[in-house]
Amino acid sequence: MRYVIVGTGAAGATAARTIKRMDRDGEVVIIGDERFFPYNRYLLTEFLSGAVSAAELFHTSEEFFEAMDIRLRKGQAVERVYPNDKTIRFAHNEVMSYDRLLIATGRSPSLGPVLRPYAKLIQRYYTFEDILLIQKRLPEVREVIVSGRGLSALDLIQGMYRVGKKITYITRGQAIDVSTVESHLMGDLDSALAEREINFVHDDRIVAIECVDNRYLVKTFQGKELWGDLVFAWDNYTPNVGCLRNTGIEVKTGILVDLRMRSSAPEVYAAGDCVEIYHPTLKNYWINFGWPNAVEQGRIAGKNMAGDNEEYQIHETTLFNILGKPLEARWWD
Amino acid sequence: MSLLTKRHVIEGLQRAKTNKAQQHRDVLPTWCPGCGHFTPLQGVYEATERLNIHPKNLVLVSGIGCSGRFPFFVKGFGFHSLHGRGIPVATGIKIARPELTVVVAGGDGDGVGIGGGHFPHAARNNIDITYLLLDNSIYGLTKGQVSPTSPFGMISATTPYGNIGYPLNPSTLALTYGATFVARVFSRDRDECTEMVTQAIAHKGFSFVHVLSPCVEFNKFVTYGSIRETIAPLPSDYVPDDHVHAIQYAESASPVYHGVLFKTAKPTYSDHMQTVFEKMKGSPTN
Amino acid sequence: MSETSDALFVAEPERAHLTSTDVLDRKWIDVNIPCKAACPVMTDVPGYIQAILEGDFETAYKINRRDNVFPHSLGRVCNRPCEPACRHGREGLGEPVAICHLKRASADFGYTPLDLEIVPNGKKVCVVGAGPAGLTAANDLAIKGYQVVVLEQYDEPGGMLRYGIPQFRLPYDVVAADVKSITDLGVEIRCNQRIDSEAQIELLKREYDAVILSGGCMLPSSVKLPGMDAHGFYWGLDFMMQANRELLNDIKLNKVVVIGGGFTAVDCTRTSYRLGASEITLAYRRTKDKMSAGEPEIDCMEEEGIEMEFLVSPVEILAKDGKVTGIRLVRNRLEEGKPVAIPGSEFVIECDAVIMAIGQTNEDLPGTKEVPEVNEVPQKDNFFLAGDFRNGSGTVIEACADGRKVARRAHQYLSGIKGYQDVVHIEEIKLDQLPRTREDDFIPLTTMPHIPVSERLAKNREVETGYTRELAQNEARRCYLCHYNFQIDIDRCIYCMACIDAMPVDCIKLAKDIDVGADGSLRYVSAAHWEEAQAITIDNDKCIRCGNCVRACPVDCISISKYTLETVEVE
Amino acid sequence: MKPPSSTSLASPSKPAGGTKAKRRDISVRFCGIAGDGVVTCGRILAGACASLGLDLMVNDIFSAEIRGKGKSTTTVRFSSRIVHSMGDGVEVLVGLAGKESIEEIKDVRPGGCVIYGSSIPGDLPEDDSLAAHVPPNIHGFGVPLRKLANQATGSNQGKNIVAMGALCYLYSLPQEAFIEQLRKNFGRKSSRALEVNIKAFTLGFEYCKEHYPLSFELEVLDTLEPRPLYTGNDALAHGALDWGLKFFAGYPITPATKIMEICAKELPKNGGWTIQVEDEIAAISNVMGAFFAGKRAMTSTAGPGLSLMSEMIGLAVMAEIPAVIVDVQRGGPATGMPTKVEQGDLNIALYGGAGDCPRVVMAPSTVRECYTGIQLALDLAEKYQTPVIFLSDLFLGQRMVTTSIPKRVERDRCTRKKPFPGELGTYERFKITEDGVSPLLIPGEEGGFYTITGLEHTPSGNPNFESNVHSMMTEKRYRKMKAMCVDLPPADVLGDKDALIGIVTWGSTLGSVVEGMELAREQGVKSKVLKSIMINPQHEDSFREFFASSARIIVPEVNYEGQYAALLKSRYGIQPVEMHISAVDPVSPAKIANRIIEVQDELTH
Repeated sequence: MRYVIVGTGAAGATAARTIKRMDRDGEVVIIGDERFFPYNRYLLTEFLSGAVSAAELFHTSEEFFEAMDIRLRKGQAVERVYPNDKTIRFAHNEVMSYDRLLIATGRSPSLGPVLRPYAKLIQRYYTFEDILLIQKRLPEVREVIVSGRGLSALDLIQGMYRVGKKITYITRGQAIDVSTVESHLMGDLDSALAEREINFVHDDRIVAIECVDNRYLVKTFQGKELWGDLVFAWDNYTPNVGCLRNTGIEVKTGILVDLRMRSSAPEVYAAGDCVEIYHPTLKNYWINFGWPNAVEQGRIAGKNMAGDNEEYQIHETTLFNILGKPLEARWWD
Repeated sequence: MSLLTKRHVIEGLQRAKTNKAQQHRDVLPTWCPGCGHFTPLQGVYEATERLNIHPKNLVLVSGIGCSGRFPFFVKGFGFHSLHGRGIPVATGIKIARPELTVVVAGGDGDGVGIGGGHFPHAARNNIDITYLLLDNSIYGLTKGQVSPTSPFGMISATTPYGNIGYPLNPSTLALTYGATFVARVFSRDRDECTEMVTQAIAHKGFSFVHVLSPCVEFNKFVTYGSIRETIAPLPSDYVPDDHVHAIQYAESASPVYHGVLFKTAKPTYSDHMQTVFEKMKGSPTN
Repeated sequence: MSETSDALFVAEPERAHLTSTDVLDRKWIDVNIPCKAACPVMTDVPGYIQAILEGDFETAYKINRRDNVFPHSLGRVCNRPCEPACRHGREGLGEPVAICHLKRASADFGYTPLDLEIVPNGKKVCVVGAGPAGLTAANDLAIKGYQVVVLEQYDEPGGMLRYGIPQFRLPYDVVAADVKSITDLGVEIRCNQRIDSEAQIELLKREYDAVILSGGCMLPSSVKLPGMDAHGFYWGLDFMMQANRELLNDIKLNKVVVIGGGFTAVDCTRTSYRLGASEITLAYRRTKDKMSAGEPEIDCMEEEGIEMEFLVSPVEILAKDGKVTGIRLVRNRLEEGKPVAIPGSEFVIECDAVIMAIGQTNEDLPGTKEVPEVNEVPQKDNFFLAGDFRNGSGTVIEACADGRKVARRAHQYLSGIKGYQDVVHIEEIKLDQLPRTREDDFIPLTTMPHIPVSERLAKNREVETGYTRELAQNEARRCYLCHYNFQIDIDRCIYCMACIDAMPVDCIKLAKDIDVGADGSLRYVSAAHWEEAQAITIDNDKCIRCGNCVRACPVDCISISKYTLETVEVE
Repeated sequence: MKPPSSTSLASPSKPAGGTKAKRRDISVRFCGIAGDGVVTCGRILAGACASLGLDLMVNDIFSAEIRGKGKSTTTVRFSSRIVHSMGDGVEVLVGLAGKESIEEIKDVRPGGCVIYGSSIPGDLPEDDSLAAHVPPNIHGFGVPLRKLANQATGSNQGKNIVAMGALCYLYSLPQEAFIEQLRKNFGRKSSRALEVNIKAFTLGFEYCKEHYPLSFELEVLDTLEPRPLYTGNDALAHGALDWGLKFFAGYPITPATKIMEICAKELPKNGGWTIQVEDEIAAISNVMGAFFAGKRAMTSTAGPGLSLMSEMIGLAVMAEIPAVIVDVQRGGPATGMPTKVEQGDLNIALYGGAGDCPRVVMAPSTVRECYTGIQLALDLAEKYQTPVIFLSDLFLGQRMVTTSIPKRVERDRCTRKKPFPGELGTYERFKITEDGVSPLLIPGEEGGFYTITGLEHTPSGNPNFESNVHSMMTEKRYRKMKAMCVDLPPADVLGDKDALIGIVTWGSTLGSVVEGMELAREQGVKSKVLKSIMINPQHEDSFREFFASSARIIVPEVNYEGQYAALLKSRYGIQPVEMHISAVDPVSPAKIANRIIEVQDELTH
C-alpha cells in the first residue's frame, strides 16, 4: 500500500506519522513544495523577532523521517491529480502512482485582479523562505505598508512592530477586520494598535504600486500616496487547490470533504487549511482555522486512510496572543 | 514531396507492418539523430527479410568508429573487432563457414584508412562477403578529424588550414581491387539503399556498397545538402558489365553517379576452395 | 457541386493542393484545429489570425465577416468557446491566444464594405426578429440572391446585442456597424413591427416564399419567490433592457444583490455600480469555476469592488411597505455536483434592490409549437424557426450558428439543391512559408487595455479600449496556426530520430499502430520498445507547429500541408 | 591580503541559525548525455572562476559515444585555497540529463544541491525522475531547462547555458564573469550565437531569482588575481612547441587527440608541420624519419596506439633513433575504457617490445610538469638518441586546472651530440663512447655516411650477429641510461620530512596523495611523499635515502597489479604497503588518508 501525502504542514506531517504508526509496512511518501524540512508556520513571527529558535521552529528533521521510514520529497510541487488513474503529476512532469492520497496543501495569500500586476513589488509573508528574505532586507527597512484582512494581518503587524518598524495599515472597512475574534475583544485590539502608533488608513484599498529608488509608492483608491520600504498586501487567504482543477473532485473555495476527511473521489482524502469540511449541525462547509485543527484533521485523515473509521470533532476556539492581548478566536462567526 | 492525406498515413503504417523488416532490429541505435548510417541499417533489415535470411545465419562484422556499432543494431551474430580489422575477421569467418551470410560494415577511415591494407586482398580473392562502406568523409568518433575521403581543402580539427591531400574514391578502389559487385547509394534514398544492399547480399562474391552517409554532427563540408547537389542516377541505358566503363562512371565527380556500377559473375574464394577440396578428395591422408 | 458563400469573400492563392471528402481528413480538422471546432459557426480562426500576423487586417475581417457575420460585436462579447479549446492554453504551454480580442482587432482595423456580386433570384424571404439569429439568416439568404425583409418589434435592430448587453461592453455604434454591413447587402429591416398572432404569420407565409421566425428569448425563467412584486425587484434582462433604453438613469441604488452566474448577472452588477450602488453582491448557487460568465468580465467585476457569495440560493425577497429590504438566502452543498439546499442554513443580506439574472425563456407564440423538426431544423412547409426562440436562451454565437443552419435549410427548400457537403482542401506548404518561429511561443498573452477603475462610473464608456495594430500583431504571433498538418512519410523514414531529438514537446513518438475511431479520429498506439516500433509519427494533437522536425529531417520525409474546410452545395 | 568580504548568508544544510560560514571549497558536477554541452559548462564555470582568481580543477568523464545513450560529466572544484585534487564528493549536481544523473546523486554531499530539468516532455516515470531521487538532506532545484532553452534559442540546445545561469544565481557568483566567458566562447561564432546564449543564461538566472530568491554565498577573496587555465594536454603540447618541436605525426585517439590538434594548429606558425597519418604504425615511423632527418619530432597516443607502436619502438632502440611518444593513458587492456583513467601502461612502456630494449620512461604528476617534463623528454631523446615514453594520463591530460607555468622558450633548441670536425672522415654512426652516446651526423651534413637498421650491427652500422658485437652494442645501449643521470632532476620530498610513513607514487595520483596527507595530518598523522618524474632511469640515491628514513612505505597507484610497486621492489628490494586503486574516477583523497592512518595504527601497535 502506498500512501502519498501532498503537503508537509501540520495536517500532512501528522497524517504521515499516524499512518506509519498504524501500518508499519505501508509505504508513505510526503511531498512538499518548500525546500526546507517541515516547520511550524504559526511560529514564523516569533522566529523573525528572535523569540523562537530555529530548533523550536522546525518540528521535524532528517532523523525523524529516517526513523519513521517516511520518504520526504521536498522542494517539489504537485501540479495535478488524476483520480481515475490514481496518479499525481509533479511540476517537473514526473508521474507517480498512489493507492491512497491525502491532499494537505494548506492555503496561501492570494492577490485579486487589482493587485496581481504588482505581485513582484509585494513582499510575501508566508513561508520560511519569505522570512529569511525579509531578514536579509530588514536593515534597510524603516517603514512598512500592510494591506490585508484577518488575523494574519495582526500577526504581521505584530512581527513588524517587534523588529521596530513603523507600520501603515490599510483596510477596506472601518476597523481592523477580524471576524473570527470575539467582538468584545475588538476594542482592546484597537487600543493596542493605537498605543503602538500604527498609522491606520481605513475605508481604502491599494490600487497601484510603483518602485522608485528602492522605495515603494503606494496609491490608494481614495487617492492617497503612501511611501514604504516594504509592501505587504493580499486580498485573501485561499486554499491551494490548483492541483485539483478540472479533476472532477469537488472544490468550492477549498476541497469539500466529509467528517472522515474523504473528498468526492475514492481514495482521495484532504485535510488542513485546504479543505472545507461539512458540518452537520452548522449545515454548512467551513474552512479550517488554526494549527490544532489542522493537526487533528491530519490525524483523522491518517487514521481513516490506514483503515480506521473515525469522525472529526471540531475545535471551536483557539487562543492567540497578539500585541500582548490574549485573544480568543472562534472557528466561525 | 507529394501531398499526403490521412488515409495515406494509415496505409503507410500497414505497409511497414506487413514487410516485417523491423523485426530484424536489435538494440536502439546510439548514433546521433539524423546520422546517415540509419539508412543502410534499414537496408540490412529489409534486405535480410526480403532474402529470407534467418538471423542465426547472419554475421555482422565491423571495425572501430561510428559504423563499428552496426552489428549491435541488427539481429544476428556480430563481431565488433578492432579498427580497420573488420575485413580480415570476416574473411576468417567466411572461409571457416561458407554457408553463413557475412556482412562487414565499416567507415571510410576504417576501410580505406587504417584498414586500407586489408580491403584490396579480400576483394581480389573474391571472398563472398558484403562490405558496406559507410562514407561520411570524417572521423566522427574522435570528433571531427579529416579522413581519407575528405575533400581537398576541407577544414577539420587536424587540418586547420585546409586539407592539402586529395580524397580517395572507395568505389573506384573497389573496382580496381577487383570487387565483383560495386554499387553506390546515398543515405537520403531509403528505397534505393535497400535495393542495393539486397542485391549485394544476394550477389555471390565480394560485393561492395559505397554508402554516401553524411555525418550531421562534425562534417560541415560533406553534407546531405552538398551531396544532393552533385548526385545523379546512372543513365537509364547504363549496363553495369564493362569494367573500364564502370571505372569511368565511378570516377565522375559531376555528377556523382549512384546505382549499380559494376557486376560480374566470377568464382568466389570459396568456390576455388571447393575445387581444391574436390581435387584433394580421395587423396591419401597421411 | 457549386460554391456557396464560403468562397465568396476571401480569394485564396493558388498552390499545389488536393481536396478530400474523406472522414479522416474532416475529423482531423475537428481534433486539430480545436478553436475552429469549438466555434459553433466553425470560424476559420487560424486563417484570420495568420492574416493579422501578416498585417492583412482586411482579409482577417473578411474571414470573420464570412464566418460569423458580426465581427465588431462578437469581437467584444462573444463567450469565446474557442479560447478554452486553444492548444496554446494546454498544460505547460501557457495561456490560450486571445482569439476574441483579435477578432475585434480585425474589425477595428480591417473593416471594409463588402463588394459582392449578388445575382437576384426573384424569391422573397421574411425574417421575424432582428437579433443575431435572424440577421445571420437574412445575411446568408441575401448573398444567395433572395430579397430579404426583417421585421423587428423594438426601435432598433440588434436584439440582445442592442438591448441585452451594457454599452460599456458593447457600444451601440458598434452593433450598428455590423447591422449596416448586412443592410448594405440589400436586406430591408422594418422596426417597430411586432408579430404576435397566428393570423399575422399566415399572412406572411402567403406573401413571402419563406418565413423565418427568430423572435429571441426574452421572458424571464419562471421562478416564483415571495416578495417579487416589491419595488426594487428586477428581472436581470429586464434591468439591462431598461438601462440600455436609458430608463434607469434617475434610480437610487445603494445595496444591490444580484442572483445568477451568467454574463447578464455580471453585467447587472457592473451596471448597478455605474448607477451608483455602493455595496453590490453577486450570489450564485454554485462555485466560481462554474460561472458561465467570462473570466475577464469576472475580473473586471472584482476590480470594480463587487463582492461574491457562492453556493447560495434565494429563498425569499424581504419587503417592507412594498419596498425591497433584503433577501433571504439558503446555503447549498454539492451532491454529485449539483447544488442542494442545506436545511436550516438560511441567512439574510440587507439590500434595497434584488436583480434575478437566472436566464430567460421564449415567448409562447400561437401556432409555433406544432412546427416539427425536419433534418434538425424546425420547419413546416415554408415556415422555419430559428435561434433562441426555438432552442431557449443561448449565446450570441450559437444563435448565429442556428441562423446559418436555418438559412441553408430554407435555401435547400427553395432552390431544390440536394444538400451540403464538407470538403477539405489540403495545400502543400514549404518550410520557408511558415510565418512563425519557436521563439514566438514564449510571447506572453497580450493583455487588453482597460480604462482605469476610477473612470468607470461613466455608465456608457467602453471599458476595453482594444488592441493597437501592433498589439494585435504581437498577439497573433502567439497563435500556433493549427491548420498546418505535419506528417511523416513512413515509406521514406529512416528511423534516425532526428525529429524526436528536435521536438520541443512530447509530440513525436514511436508508434506500433494507428487505431481509427468510428468517427474518423486517429489514435497512435505508442511502442514501448524499439523492436515493436513500426513508425515514427507526429501526434498532431500535441504538435505545436514549430517546424523543428522538418528542419531536422535529413531525408525530407516530413511534409507540411494546410487544411482548410469548405462547405459546398450538392446539386 | 584583506580578509574575505563578508555579508549575510543562508546556509543550505542548516536552514537557519546554523553556522554562518561561507562556502570556500565547492565542487560542481554537470552531468548529461554527450551533446548536452556538459564540457562547455565546465569551461565556462572554470573560466569564470579563474577570472575571479580562484584555484580550480576541472575533470571530464566521457562515455565513448558521441550522442545517444552515452553519459558524460564534468566536475569543477574551485576554492579560495589550493586545489590539489578533485576531492571527495560534490556540492552541486547539475542534471542536464535527468535519468543519467540519478546515479551521480550518491556523490552529492549532505546540504548540497541538485539542479534538475523540470520541463522534460511527456510522462516522466518515477524511476527516471532525477527529482524523485533527491534525498531530503539535499536541496533540489527544478529549473525548466528545456523550456527556457527553447525560449532563448528556439531549439533544445542551450540547456547547459540556462543551467549556468541558474547556478550563477543560486551561488551568488558575479554574473559579469560568466557573461565574459560566454563572449569568449560564442562571440567568435556569430553575434546570434552570443545573443541567444546570453539570453539563455539570463533566463536561467532570472528564473532562479524569481523562484528561489534565497541564494547561497561563496567566499571570494578580493585580492586574488585572474588565473590562467591549462589542461595537461595543453601544457604538454605547448611545452614541446616552446622547446624546439618541428614535426608531429599522429593518429586520433581519445584522450590524446587534443595534443595533435594543438600541434596541427601551432606548428606551421614556426615552420613546423603536423601530419595525421593512417595509423600509429605510420605515426611512429614518421616521427623516427623526422628525427633521423634532424628535426625534433613527437607523437601522442593512448595505450592501444602504444601497443601498435611497440614494434617500431624496438627499431628506435636498436637503430638509436630519437623518438618522443606521449601516452595519455586510459583504461585498458585492448579498447578498454577510452574515456576512463587508469595507470596501467607502465609495464608496456617499460618492457613492451622484443629483446633487451632499454628506453626512457617518464611520468609527470602535475599540469606544470607536463610542460617542463616534455621539454626534458625532448632533450633526453635527442641527446641520448633513444625513444622516450612520456606517460601522461587521461585525468592529467584532460582536466583543467589553474596553474602558473614558468615559460621556457627556445624554438631552435637542439641537444644533439654533433661530431667533432676531427672525427669527420672516419665517422662511425654507432661509435663506442664512454657515455654510450655516439656523435650524430644528420642527412645533409658533410663528413660521413651510414645506414641504420633494425638488425644488430657494428659501430659503423653494418649488420653483424656475432656474440661479442651483440654484447658490446647491448652494453652500449644500456650505458646511455646510466649516463643520462647527470641530466635528471633530483626527486623531491613533500610533506613532513620527519614523518615515518613515506609514500611513493607516480603520475596524477600525486595530487590526491598530497590532499590525503593533509587530511591525515588534520587527524594528527604525519607523512611524506617522494615526487619523481623519472620512472626509468631514476635518481636511485634519493630513493634509497627516502626509503631508509621511512618506517613504512605506501605505494598507491591506479592499476590492478601494482606495476610501479613491482618495479620498486625489484629495483630497491623494499617491501611496501601496496595500494592498487581500481578507479575509473579521480582517486579519493579520503581513501589515501584512511590508509595513512591505518598504517600509523599498525606502526603504533
